[in-house]
Amino acid sequence: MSGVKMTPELVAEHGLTGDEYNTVLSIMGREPNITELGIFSVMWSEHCSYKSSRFWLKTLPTTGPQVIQGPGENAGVVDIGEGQAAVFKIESHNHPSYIEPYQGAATGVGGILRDVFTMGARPIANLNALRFGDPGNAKTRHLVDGVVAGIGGYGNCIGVPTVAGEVNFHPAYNGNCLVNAMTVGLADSDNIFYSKASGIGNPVVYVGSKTGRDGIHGATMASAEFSDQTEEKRPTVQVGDPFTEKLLLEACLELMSTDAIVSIQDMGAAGLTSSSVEMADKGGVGIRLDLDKVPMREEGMTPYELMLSESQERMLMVLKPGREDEARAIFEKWELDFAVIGEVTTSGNLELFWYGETVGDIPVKPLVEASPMYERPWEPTPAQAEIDPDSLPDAGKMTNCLKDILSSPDMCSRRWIWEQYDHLIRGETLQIPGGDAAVVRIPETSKALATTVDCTPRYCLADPEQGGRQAVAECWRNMVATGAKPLALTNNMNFGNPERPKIMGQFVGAIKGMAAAAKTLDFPVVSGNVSLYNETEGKAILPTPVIGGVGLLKDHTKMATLAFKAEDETILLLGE
Amino acid sequence: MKATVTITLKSGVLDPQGKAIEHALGALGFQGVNDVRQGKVIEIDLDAADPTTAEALVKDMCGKLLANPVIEDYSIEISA
Amino acid sequence: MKATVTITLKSGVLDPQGKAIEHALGALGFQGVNDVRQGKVIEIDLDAADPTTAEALVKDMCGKLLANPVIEDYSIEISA
Amino acid sequence: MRAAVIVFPGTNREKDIAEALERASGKKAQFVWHGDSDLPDVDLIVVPGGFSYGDYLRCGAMAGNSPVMRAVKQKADAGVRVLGVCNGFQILTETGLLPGVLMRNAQLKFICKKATLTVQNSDSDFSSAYSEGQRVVFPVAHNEGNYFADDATLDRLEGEDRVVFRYADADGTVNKAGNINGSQRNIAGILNEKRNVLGMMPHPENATDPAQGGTDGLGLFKSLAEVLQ
Ligand SMILES: Nc1ncnc2c1ncn2[C@@H]1O[C@H](COP(=O)(O)OP(=O)(O)O)[C@@H](O)[C@H]1O
Repeated sequence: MSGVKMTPELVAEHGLTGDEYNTVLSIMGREPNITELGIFSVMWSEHCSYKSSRFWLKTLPTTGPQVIQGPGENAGVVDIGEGQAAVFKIESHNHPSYIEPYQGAATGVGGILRDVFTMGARPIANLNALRFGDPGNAKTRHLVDGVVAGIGGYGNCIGVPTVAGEVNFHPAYNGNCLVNAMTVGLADSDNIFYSKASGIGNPVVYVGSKTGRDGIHGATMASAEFSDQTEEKRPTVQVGDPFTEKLLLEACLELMSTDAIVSIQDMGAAGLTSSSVEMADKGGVGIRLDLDKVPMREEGMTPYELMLSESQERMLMVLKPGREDEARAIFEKWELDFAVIGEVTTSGNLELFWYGETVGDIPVKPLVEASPMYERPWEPTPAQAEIDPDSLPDAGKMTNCLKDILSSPDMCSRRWIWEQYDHLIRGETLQIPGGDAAVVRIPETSKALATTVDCTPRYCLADPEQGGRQAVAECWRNMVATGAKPLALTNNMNFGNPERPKIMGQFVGAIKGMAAAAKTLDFPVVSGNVSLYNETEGKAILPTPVIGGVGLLKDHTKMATLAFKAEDETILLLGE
Repeated sequence: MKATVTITLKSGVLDPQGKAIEHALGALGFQGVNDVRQGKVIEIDLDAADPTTAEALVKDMCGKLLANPVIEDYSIEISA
Repeated sequence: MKATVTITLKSGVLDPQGKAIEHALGALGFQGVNDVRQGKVIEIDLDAADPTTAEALVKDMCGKLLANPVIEDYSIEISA
Repeated sequence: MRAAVIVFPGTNREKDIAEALERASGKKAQFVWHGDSDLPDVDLIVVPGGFSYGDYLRCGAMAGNSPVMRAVKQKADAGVRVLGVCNGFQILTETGLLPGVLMRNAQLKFICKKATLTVQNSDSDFSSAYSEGQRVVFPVAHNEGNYFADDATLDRLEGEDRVVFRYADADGTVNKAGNINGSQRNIAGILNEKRNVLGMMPHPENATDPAQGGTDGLGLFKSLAEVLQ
């Protein structure tokens, strides 16, 4: 391995530019080896470093008296009173879902669930926001079928109700569907878990499934534009195992009810690399990993593969000293792998060993801090000409228009989809899909949470700023319509190639609109995800900034519902 | 003509079902089981002039519908 | 030793998955497909003194876990 | 009523059923982890819904052949009441406590919705609070709920009055339109010969609280609480 020669081609294959590679050289003071190159590549990918979006994300309002944890952790946390907190985030799994719809969508759900229960929360609701191409295409039908089955397959099995979502169709998504999954969890506000590693000499522990050669380079794939060769290249897509994740969920929550954990981080995209680097960076410490101790699924795996694997259903933890046996007993009861694979050090470096031999040594702080941030050039989206109503073709009779609207793929009933999701499990679902926002009761209290995901991409295309605003406002209204007070939002920014000023302009516009609306409504952003390069052969998707919201009903018996209740009641129209 | 298509997960791809079966066999007291993988078998009764035509046809079906090359391998057997 | 267990639905038991595949093949323009049935294949890598012992062992596994006799038939193949 | 709820790896509706039992009887049920050696001395054993062992291989196959289910079988033979819901029903058929098998839904999709059923038979410890022919609404949430058995078995089930619930249309008529998953003769729930074991696909436990949009399921748990007080 150490013998692999660094060449410009190899560097380019790892998605690093010449400038970026020069920074690597200056950080390392030498040529990196292949494992180290892989780590830089993953950490500096768009997916992990947010290099195109970070500058703009900083402009979002993220604070408020209700916010316990804003962006920067696995999920956002808001106070919901009586010592309880709601923990939530949204995440995209767009590219994998296009290649293998069932598994791509399933592992998307698995990933966001882990983000939430890593924080100490029990997941109580799942949501999903989906965008597909022309419904007339056979490919679209195949994707819809697979994605819906995958979301249901994972959520139903793990036992978290899928209570809300949205679906749109547009030819702009023909070559690039969007699968955004959101999870809401419930935690005690004094028992939230963070990723900051601390305590020199504390054991670093690996739990969950074994590591295989899954999705090596998935994180870089999520940051690269699709071409017609992508389907040829057939990158490995991970297979989800919701059964193991259910065990992992229960085992983690069981261990979290003791005080043995110092910090914990899920291994999502970029697995062991991003989890160990983030934990070390947040704690300002070093981490030593003995990679030969990682539970492996296959023979002959290399340090490079172990650091880059995206195998699912895994977690990394730092435990308090001497608590290993107690933790091991819990994970073994749940029939999961448990291995002490390293320790927290003073070195400030990520030190990797393979049977005692050093196979990687990277200073953590520069690896994180020197990660590229680009203020990419952008062009504002030109204002659309106003449409003259007389220029429109005669739509004919009102009733025909109504029929057209009701039967259009974007407006018709979504029952076919949500009946494939178990939306009732846990017995707390007070408003099922089909209404404004879903409402889920908090056990043993009079409280309930309202939650919804919203975006109207065609508005965002016409005017990204208004579209961003509108998405926030719609999300807010949907919750208010149930009687909830909106607390905070999470967002999933799905856009095309940010290296094109036009696309970057859409992104900037949407952020501006979102920020303005969130500020005005006192509706801060506590978590989110950015998915760029959603293009096929130079054709971008519609700008799609999906907003997920969570609101609180203090007394669920006062909840409002959609349906007209009785004859002769007055109908009021509110608003402008 | 009868075609039997056997579809298995590519080696290296996680097979949660196989693992679970392996585990359950162990729990039932079966020893010496080193590995279990689960796949699908699809039997197709079809009209075709000869085995070669049948095989080509079924191969096309695999590429278009029956298997996903990203995670699955397949093999085809034709019998009369 | 490697055992391949093929589990199929008993004839007479309705196979909606097979029917759905048949239908989808038709929709893709494949002609002459008379019938499709879907089953499972389970590959077991196991230690056994000889093929006969292996077969007996796997038969026992089928009886105890792998197949449900109410609706399924199975066949076993042993290879080295 | 002393009730035990068995929890397998992958079980996920144990909370729902325990709450329903408490709502009907005022008593808390006890959770029993599948690996625990002894079953507690109880009047009712519940095998709840979920995805035991991920539903891998066949739903309920691995749990059905597990040591704890052998113990449950012994208890059932000794007359203890056993209720299996959804995955629990699948497990009971795999264990051999109930005849038949639950196959993949005819439409090949997971289905979660409120289903209308008719109570075929109120002459059991599980259904005495209902009246015969009563129309009830219970949610269903399953992928493999399509009940299958050979004709002789079906005839016997009917002849011995062992079908407790059938799927029906919204008006409570047992017909093809109301058969949500393709089950033979619209069967949604059946008893064993000794009538102390009930397996059913729908989830009465998710219809036991007005906030869940209905309380039709309460009757089942009240029936049990009544005989087992
Ligand atoms: N659009 C956004 N708005 C606000 N916060 C964001 C956004 N995108 C990402 N974040 C935050 O950046 C951090 C890293 O996100 P991500 O890489 O998706 O996490 P992970 O890898 O753990 O899934 C998270 O704290 C997330 O909430």
